[in-house]
Amino acid sequence: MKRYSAFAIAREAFRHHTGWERAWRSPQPKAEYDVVIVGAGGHGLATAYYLAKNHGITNVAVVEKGWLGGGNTGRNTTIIRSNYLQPSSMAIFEKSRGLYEDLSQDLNYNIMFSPRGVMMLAQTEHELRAWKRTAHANRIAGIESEMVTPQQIQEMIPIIQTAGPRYPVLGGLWQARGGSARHDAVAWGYARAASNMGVDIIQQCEVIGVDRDASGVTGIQTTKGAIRTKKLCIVVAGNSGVLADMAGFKLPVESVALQALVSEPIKPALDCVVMANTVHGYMSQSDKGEMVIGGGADSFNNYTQRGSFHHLEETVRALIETFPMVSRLKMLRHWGGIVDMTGDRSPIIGTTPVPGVFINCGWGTGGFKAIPGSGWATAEMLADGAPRALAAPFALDRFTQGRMIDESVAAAVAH
Amino acid sequence: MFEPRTALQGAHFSGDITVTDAGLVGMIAIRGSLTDPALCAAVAEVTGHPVPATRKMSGDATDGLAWMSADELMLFCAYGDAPTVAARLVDALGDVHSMVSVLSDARAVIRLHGDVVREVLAKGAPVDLAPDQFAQGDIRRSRLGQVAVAFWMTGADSAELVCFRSVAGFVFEWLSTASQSGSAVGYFATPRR
Amino acid sequence: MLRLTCPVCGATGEETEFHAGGEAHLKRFGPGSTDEDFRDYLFQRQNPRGVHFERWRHQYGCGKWFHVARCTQTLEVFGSYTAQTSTVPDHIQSAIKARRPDWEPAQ
Amino acid sequence: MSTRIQSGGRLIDRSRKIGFTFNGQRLTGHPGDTLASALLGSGQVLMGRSFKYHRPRGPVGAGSEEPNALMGLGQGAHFEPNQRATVAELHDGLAATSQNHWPSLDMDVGALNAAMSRFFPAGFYYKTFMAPRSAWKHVFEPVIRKAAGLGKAPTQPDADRYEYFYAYVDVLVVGGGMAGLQAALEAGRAGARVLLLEQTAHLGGRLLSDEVEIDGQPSDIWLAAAVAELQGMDNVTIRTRMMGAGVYDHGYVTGYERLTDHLENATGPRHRLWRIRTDRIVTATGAIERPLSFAGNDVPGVMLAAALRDYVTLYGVTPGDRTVVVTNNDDAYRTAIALKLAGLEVPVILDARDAAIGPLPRQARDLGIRVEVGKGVASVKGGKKVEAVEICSQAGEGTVLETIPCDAVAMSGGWSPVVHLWSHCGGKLVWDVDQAHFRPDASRPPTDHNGAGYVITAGSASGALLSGDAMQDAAAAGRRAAAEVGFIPSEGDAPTAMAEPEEPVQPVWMMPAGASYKLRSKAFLDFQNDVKVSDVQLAAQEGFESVEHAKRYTTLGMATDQGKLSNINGLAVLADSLGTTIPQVGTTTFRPPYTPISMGAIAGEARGAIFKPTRKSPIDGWHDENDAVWEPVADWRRPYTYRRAGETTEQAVHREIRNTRTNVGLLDASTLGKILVKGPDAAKFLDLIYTNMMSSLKPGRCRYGLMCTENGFLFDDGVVVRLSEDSFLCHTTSGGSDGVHAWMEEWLQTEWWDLEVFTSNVTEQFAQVAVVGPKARQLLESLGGMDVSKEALSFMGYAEGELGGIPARVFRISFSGELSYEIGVPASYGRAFWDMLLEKGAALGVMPYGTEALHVMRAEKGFIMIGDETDGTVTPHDLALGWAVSKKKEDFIGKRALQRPDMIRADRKQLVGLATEDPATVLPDGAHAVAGVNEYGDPKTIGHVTSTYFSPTMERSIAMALIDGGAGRMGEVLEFPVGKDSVIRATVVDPVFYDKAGERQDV
Ligand SMILES: Cc1cc2nc3c(=O)[nH]c(=O)nc-3n(C[C@H](O)[C@H](O)[C@H](O)COP(=O)(O)OP(=O)(O)OC[C@H]3O[C@@H](n4cnc5c(N)ncnc54)[C@H](O)[C@@H]3O)c2cc1C
Ligand SMILES: NC(=O)c1ccc[n+]([C@@H]2O[C@H](COP(=O)([O-])OP(=O)(O)OC[C@H]3O[C@@H](n4cnc5c(N)ncnc54)[C@H](O)[C@@H]3O)[C@@H](O)[C@H]2O)c1
Ligand SMILES: Cc1cc2nc3c(=O)[nH]c(=O)nc-3n(C[C@H](O)[C@H](O)[C@H](O)COP(=O)(O)O)c2cc1C
Ligand SMILES: [Zn+2]
Repeated sequence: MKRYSAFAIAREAFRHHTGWERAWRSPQPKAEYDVVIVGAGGHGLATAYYLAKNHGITNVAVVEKGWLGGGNTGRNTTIIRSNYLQPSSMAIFEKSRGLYEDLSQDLNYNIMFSPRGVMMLAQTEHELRAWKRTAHANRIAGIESEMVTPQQIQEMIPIIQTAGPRYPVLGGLWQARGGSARHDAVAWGYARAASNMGVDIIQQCEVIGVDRDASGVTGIQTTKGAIRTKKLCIVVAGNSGVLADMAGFKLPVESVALQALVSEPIKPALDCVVMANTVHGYMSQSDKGEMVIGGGADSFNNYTQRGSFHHLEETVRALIETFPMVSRLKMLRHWGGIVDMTGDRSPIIGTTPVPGVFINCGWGTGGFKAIPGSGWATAEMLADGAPRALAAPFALDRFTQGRMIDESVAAAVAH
Repeated sequence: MFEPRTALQGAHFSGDITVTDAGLVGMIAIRGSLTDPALCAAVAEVTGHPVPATRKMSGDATDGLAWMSADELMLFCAYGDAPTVAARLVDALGDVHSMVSVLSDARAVIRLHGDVVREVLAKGAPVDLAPDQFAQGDIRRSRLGQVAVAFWMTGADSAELVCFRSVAGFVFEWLSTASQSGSAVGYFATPRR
Repeated sequence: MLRLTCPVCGATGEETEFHAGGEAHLKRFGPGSTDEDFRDYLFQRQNPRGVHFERWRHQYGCGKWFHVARCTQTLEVFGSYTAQTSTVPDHIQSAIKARRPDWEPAQ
Repeated sequence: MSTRIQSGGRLIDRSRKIGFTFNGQRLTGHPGDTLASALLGSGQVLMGRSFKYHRPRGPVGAGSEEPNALMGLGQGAHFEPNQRATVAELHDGLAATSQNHWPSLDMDVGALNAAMSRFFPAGFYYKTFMAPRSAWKHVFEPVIRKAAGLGKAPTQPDADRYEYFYAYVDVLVVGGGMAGLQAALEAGRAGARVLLLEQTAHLGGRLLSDEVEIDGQPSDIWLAAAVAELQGMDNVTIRTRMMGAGVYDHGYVTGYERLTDHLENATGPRHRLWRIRTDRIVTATGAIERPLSFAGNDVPGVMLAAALRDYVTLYGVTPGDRTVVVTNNDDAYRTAIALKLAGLEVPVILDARDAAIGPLPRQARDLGIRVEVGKGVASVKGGKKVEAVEICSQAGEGTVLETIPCDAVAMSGGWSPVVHLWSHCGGKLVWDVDQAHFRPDASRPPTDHNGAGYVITAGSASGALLSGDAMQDAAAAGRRAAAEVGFIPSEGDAPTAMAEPEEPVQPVWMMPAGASYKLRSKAFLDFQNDVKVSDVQLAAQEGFESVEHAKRYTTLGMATDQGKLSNINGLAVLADSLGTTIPQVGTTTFRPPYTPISMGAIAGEARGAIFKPTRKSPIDGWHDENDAVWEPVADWRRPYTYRRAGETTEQAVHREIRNTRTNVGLLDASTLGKILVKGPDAAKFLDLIYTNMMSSLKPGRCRYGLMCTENGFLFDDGVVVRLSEDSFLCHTTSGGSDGVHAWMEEWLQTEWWDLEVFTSNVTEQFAQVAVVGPKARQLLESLGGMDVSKEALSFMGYAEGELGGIPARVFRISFSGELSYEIGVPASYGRAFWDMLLEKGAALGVMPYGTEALHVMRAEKGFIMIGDETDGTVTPHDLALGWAVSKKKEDFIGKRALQRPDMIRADRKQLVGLATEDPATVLPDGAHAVAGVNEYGDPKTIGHVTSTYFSPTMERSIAMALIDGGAGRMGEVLEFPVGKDSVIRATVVDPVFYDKAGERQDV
């Protein structure tokens, strides 16, 4: 694989860019792999990458029904932060955020990780106390995050209205090294690097059945034929329930549509990510200039990648209340993704009732930020056959034991 | 000096339509099986209104009986009469499994008047308000903007609306905004008087 | 933006008048049940891509809960019926069969 | 030169002039002009700069598909960026500014990007700017951000108002061209309720520019009659300036109505967002002309052929005097003919096809226009405006055969039906080989709640491009829609429409076919985002084979026009690069809105005072008049404290507490939830709802109760009063009342429907006042009325009667540890009762207190607060409330959950009190205790502070915390690191700090 660099661009510029290679190979599936990963979203691709890089396991296929990165990884609002509350969440999200810091260099692909800071507004006394609690937990876990005053917020974010009549801003939890990254580039960067190390990424190949015998999984059926494997990892976000059904077990997961929208692009006006949980408004400005806005989730099961319009109304109202200038922007496009919500709104990484089948799902509305960390932890699990410290708390059995990892304690949502 | 007050304290707005606090209104929620003849008889006897059919209403907020749900009615009467009427209902219902609660103070009633009454409601309620779809005698429980309301037509160009007391101010403000002069939609044919 | 018909008051209204309540016909497991049965009752959902039986409440209307058979893939509604039923009524099953001949009720 | 011509201009009123400004310069136009036509009429073709390369651009279209002519309109609180000059209607005083340039439109430093464009191919940024790591954030990204972004951000809050409107119809027709009008006529005549939307100010669509013959007469006559007939039907409504913005599931459509944008001084809402529910939608949205991909196709003065014709016909303006027409179809000849008839020069028509033999080419030739077949444009010369066109053979590689000086180019690459609304909700497309476009596949429509197709296309939106076909198709669509919603449509003949027959289009995706890299890298597909043919080819070369990958890699179709002009051309290039077919490649996903709509309209009326409902207690007015510091509690607003002049908030709270503990305090507790539960099974039901036993409660008595979720976690609490054998009043938290009521109804309706129980949420029926403090009884007695003595009304007792002439329900319960009465009176008497208490209590030192004093006082007593001590993961046992969890009951909600392994762990977090070593030090909210190291190598947290205050009563800090195995740690000293190198040490103590024996409340 030829390295990307400014020099390479200059060289290519003089030969009409004819020398650029394919970013990833498009192989036909082999008959058998050591590991098959279903789902070429961020989590599946990162898992493949770290399997190859950290564990030397390269006889790996990532099987994708559509185009790689076309699931939630390609349709999310790209908020990256690690200031969670529960120790197990802090551990995996901070691991992930740390990996994001160097990911462009690691992958030799500019994923545009931009630590422009994430501001989580507190607009009720209750929320203020919750953020303070989180800030303490973060500091102890070595995560840089701090409480800031309304005055500081107003200075950092000139377009914000901190003294709104209904929900004045009482403070904020600020994670300076949170931010965003280019969503597509994360998928593409991992795909390119994994492909380069020998991982087969097989697109337009839908898994339609899971083969098993008494000892466990033996392979999968796909629209491109059967593939044998003894280790199958399901990483399909909103479709987890469907795949689990094929494999013969159930998950504590429901699939619902979560929406997002973008405004038309404007010159820079917002320099960080702002989350206003009380009113449900999430906004950042991309490098292209559009305001990237996270909307609400439907409360009914839905596989359509469309959501109900009223969630957008609620979101936009909240944003206008928080940033009055938004009223005179225009909505360019809105869309939905199918997110997998678990019983405690925390993810699942672990073994399943079917030997050889592993699961990584339940990232719901907040798993983009977790892609590197989750890939790292899932690769460990696949290599060892059992989860290590990062993944262990997220095992499936917590739902039987009542060991909830409930982040909604601190925030209504987990973008 | 210590007089009862409505939430809106007589507020009035005049724009494309008029929006007016209806003042103190007696309201009694009656819960029970509406298919139970004993209940129907007792209610009819005490209130003077037959039990209305699904999503129908007899009378209006001065004296009326409205269908609220499969097992719930709302009786409108004079504010001062509510406690005694409720007591009479309890008596008349006797052993019938039912519940009578006075809610006169828990709700606010607002009167709307003007050519574009239907349009003003249609700015906030996801309901087909065309005259042939929603006529006098119909009642609809729905939402107006972000809050729960029930409303009914009292004439070609007038309606009444009931909402929770705590949001009466919000609803009033909402209705006044929606009927600011110059915001008529011109969608429903002007009612003939 | 769904439109649903409440079988209790007969009103057809838009989604915002209603409140979604998840999978219908769950069998409640209480004291004395196994940890697994209890987990299934509390968390494990059918979550099918296809015909789904679910609970809704006519929140802004008559206030009543009811059940809906709906396809999660096309959002098509096969019918609504009262909440006081523990199994899918026959007429709903046939309505589904009429439009989805391959459909079989879950075990 | 671009100018106003003498003839034409059916939409403008030449008798009047109106003034407007462009970049501060005063210009004039006519009523009826768009901003774009007025600018063209004023000699201004250059209207903006492109996104990436900052290339100079003029309008390429005349309608909503426009990618180039974007402007900031209005000023101050009325300013809005990125508006299309081609649809902005001119009004007196309109202020327009062009965008994305510095220092000026003519002189833009950013245009350097264009010169460097060879270094900025598609996706270049993914390949560079990686070293050093910090340079991205601090150097490269800021530069990129500044260069991107198009228009300026508005700086002021919006001065306008917006609203919604709900409409219900049988048939919605989108588009007011010939097809839409005919479809509406058919559905309307059949009796259906019809609503027709037209995004522009005028009905007629392309008929306005291209008159055809309908039933043997000029189409204007038909148009006037059709409109008149529709307007005469009671069941039909026509709205202009209203766009069908999005089609959603189950027949839901958003309509975007612009009410005042075209007016100088307007009152009323600016935009109205219609939410239309319909059974059938007829999309008669027309077709959009495609550009041709040749080098320099973006130079100002190059336009779509039909757009150029529109400017001449509708507005009497032209971008130039000498226009070269380049086409692959017959329709563009109409432009040449129109120009010629208007007295303008058309030096040549370049027709890429092998022959041009239809009546339109013949007419053009007859007018003396030179027609060159098999020819195309090699390159357009010029920078800020067209100077010449280099002609080449279409089949070749671009060898220049001739250079023709000109100042405008009209291009046509064929027409694509507007399929957006059809596709929003899943309607599928087929590739029409003959017409070289995607059109709706009528056999695969989007389906509604009944599983039936609910969108029907009409006219050119169906792909019926010729007038005759379009009319037939539209009539059929209108009839089908009417029939499908239950009306009987007419069966008679539809009108016949006739225009000149046209020879088939011949697809041309690259001009010339064998264009060199140099030409391909100057042939623009997506004008706004500067995506060129070479970019799409590069994407394919690099493996971005899926059309969705190619889109995202190149940004093709992602600009504010969403690829209305570029998508099909881009697909064709991609297909060609991949050696496959266009239908194989397929389209990207069509998403609403059709064109961008204002955020203001999406938010509707909900702003300012009516942004969200604020629930107000019946006593709210008094609080407001008496300096309440407000706190939002769920949707309520409650006084946090009443701050007097010169006081800090904390001083106010402490004053309120001290007064309550020594004299008497008043709390407006009206917001507390109150739910009546009545029926023969009421007690049985409450035994299931609460963790405690409620059936054993005696009438007239009160009991504190807890509610768990089925998952075993505490979610609400409150005092339950047994009013009579079969009726109970359940108090809930302020935020919980609606939820708890819904919760009860849910269980009653969906699980235990055999129980005979009714519930009623009577929260708002009562104003509730807590009269608290040693002098509480004295105060109540001074009102006169019912007996509130210890004997008549003992602690945890309940009685009904009258106080001061007002009917009252009195509960002797205490959340502060003091002698306390909670009194409910009908809400309408709430303010009167409060005023009475203040008046009579003045001598006793009565003083209202707010929620914060309430919180501190309950913490002094070790009472938990839902939301502070609970967070959705806490069980009653964790809070040492096991006494309130019945062991006798067979079942209650949450009982089974509490038996799971994790719930009975001995080292769960448990509630304790904390006494800091230094009594003046108050632990910060949410501080964590640490001990040892956890599995990740970080300090192990063993719990956190849930409530923490300085207690004015105890004159020291107090706190409660949830600590791992806390119950077993009494007396232990815990460490709370609260900042860098700063640790607070606190001893684990009993959480009840004040009056442990409970003597003060039971007097
Ligand atoms: C609107 C929206 C906003 C969001 N905002 C944020 C945010 O701001 N921050 C954040 O951290 N997270 C956010 N998220 C969540 C985040 O996007 C997801 O958690 C994350 O992308 C999940 O990645 P994934 O790789 O698990 O799943 P996906 O990216 O969805 O990948 C799963 C893949 O599996 C494939 N697949 C499914 N079924 C099959 C099959 N049978 N055979 C083969 N392949 C199959 C799919 O096609 C898909 O490509 C948001 C999500 C949405 C929808
Ligand atoms: N010869 C050709 O190549 C060619 C191509 C296209 C059209 N035509 C001619 O045009 C006429 C077709 O009539 P038609 O009615 O199908 O198309 P039309 O273009 O005349 O009318 C479509 C109308 O729909 C409106 N519209 C589009 N999208 C909308 C939306 N989202 N919301 C609201 N309004 C919207 C447009 O503003 C326009 O007025 C015929 O005369 C036909 O011959 C010819
Ligand atoms: C962070 C982010 C920014 C986006 N910016 C744009 C944009 O500028 N223009 C655009 O057309 N779409 C934009 N999109 C939306 C995509 O075009 C697309 O709608 C989304 O990825 C979902 O895919 P789908 O619509 O093809 O289903 C953006 C999406 C994301 C996640
Ligand atoms: Zn109903």
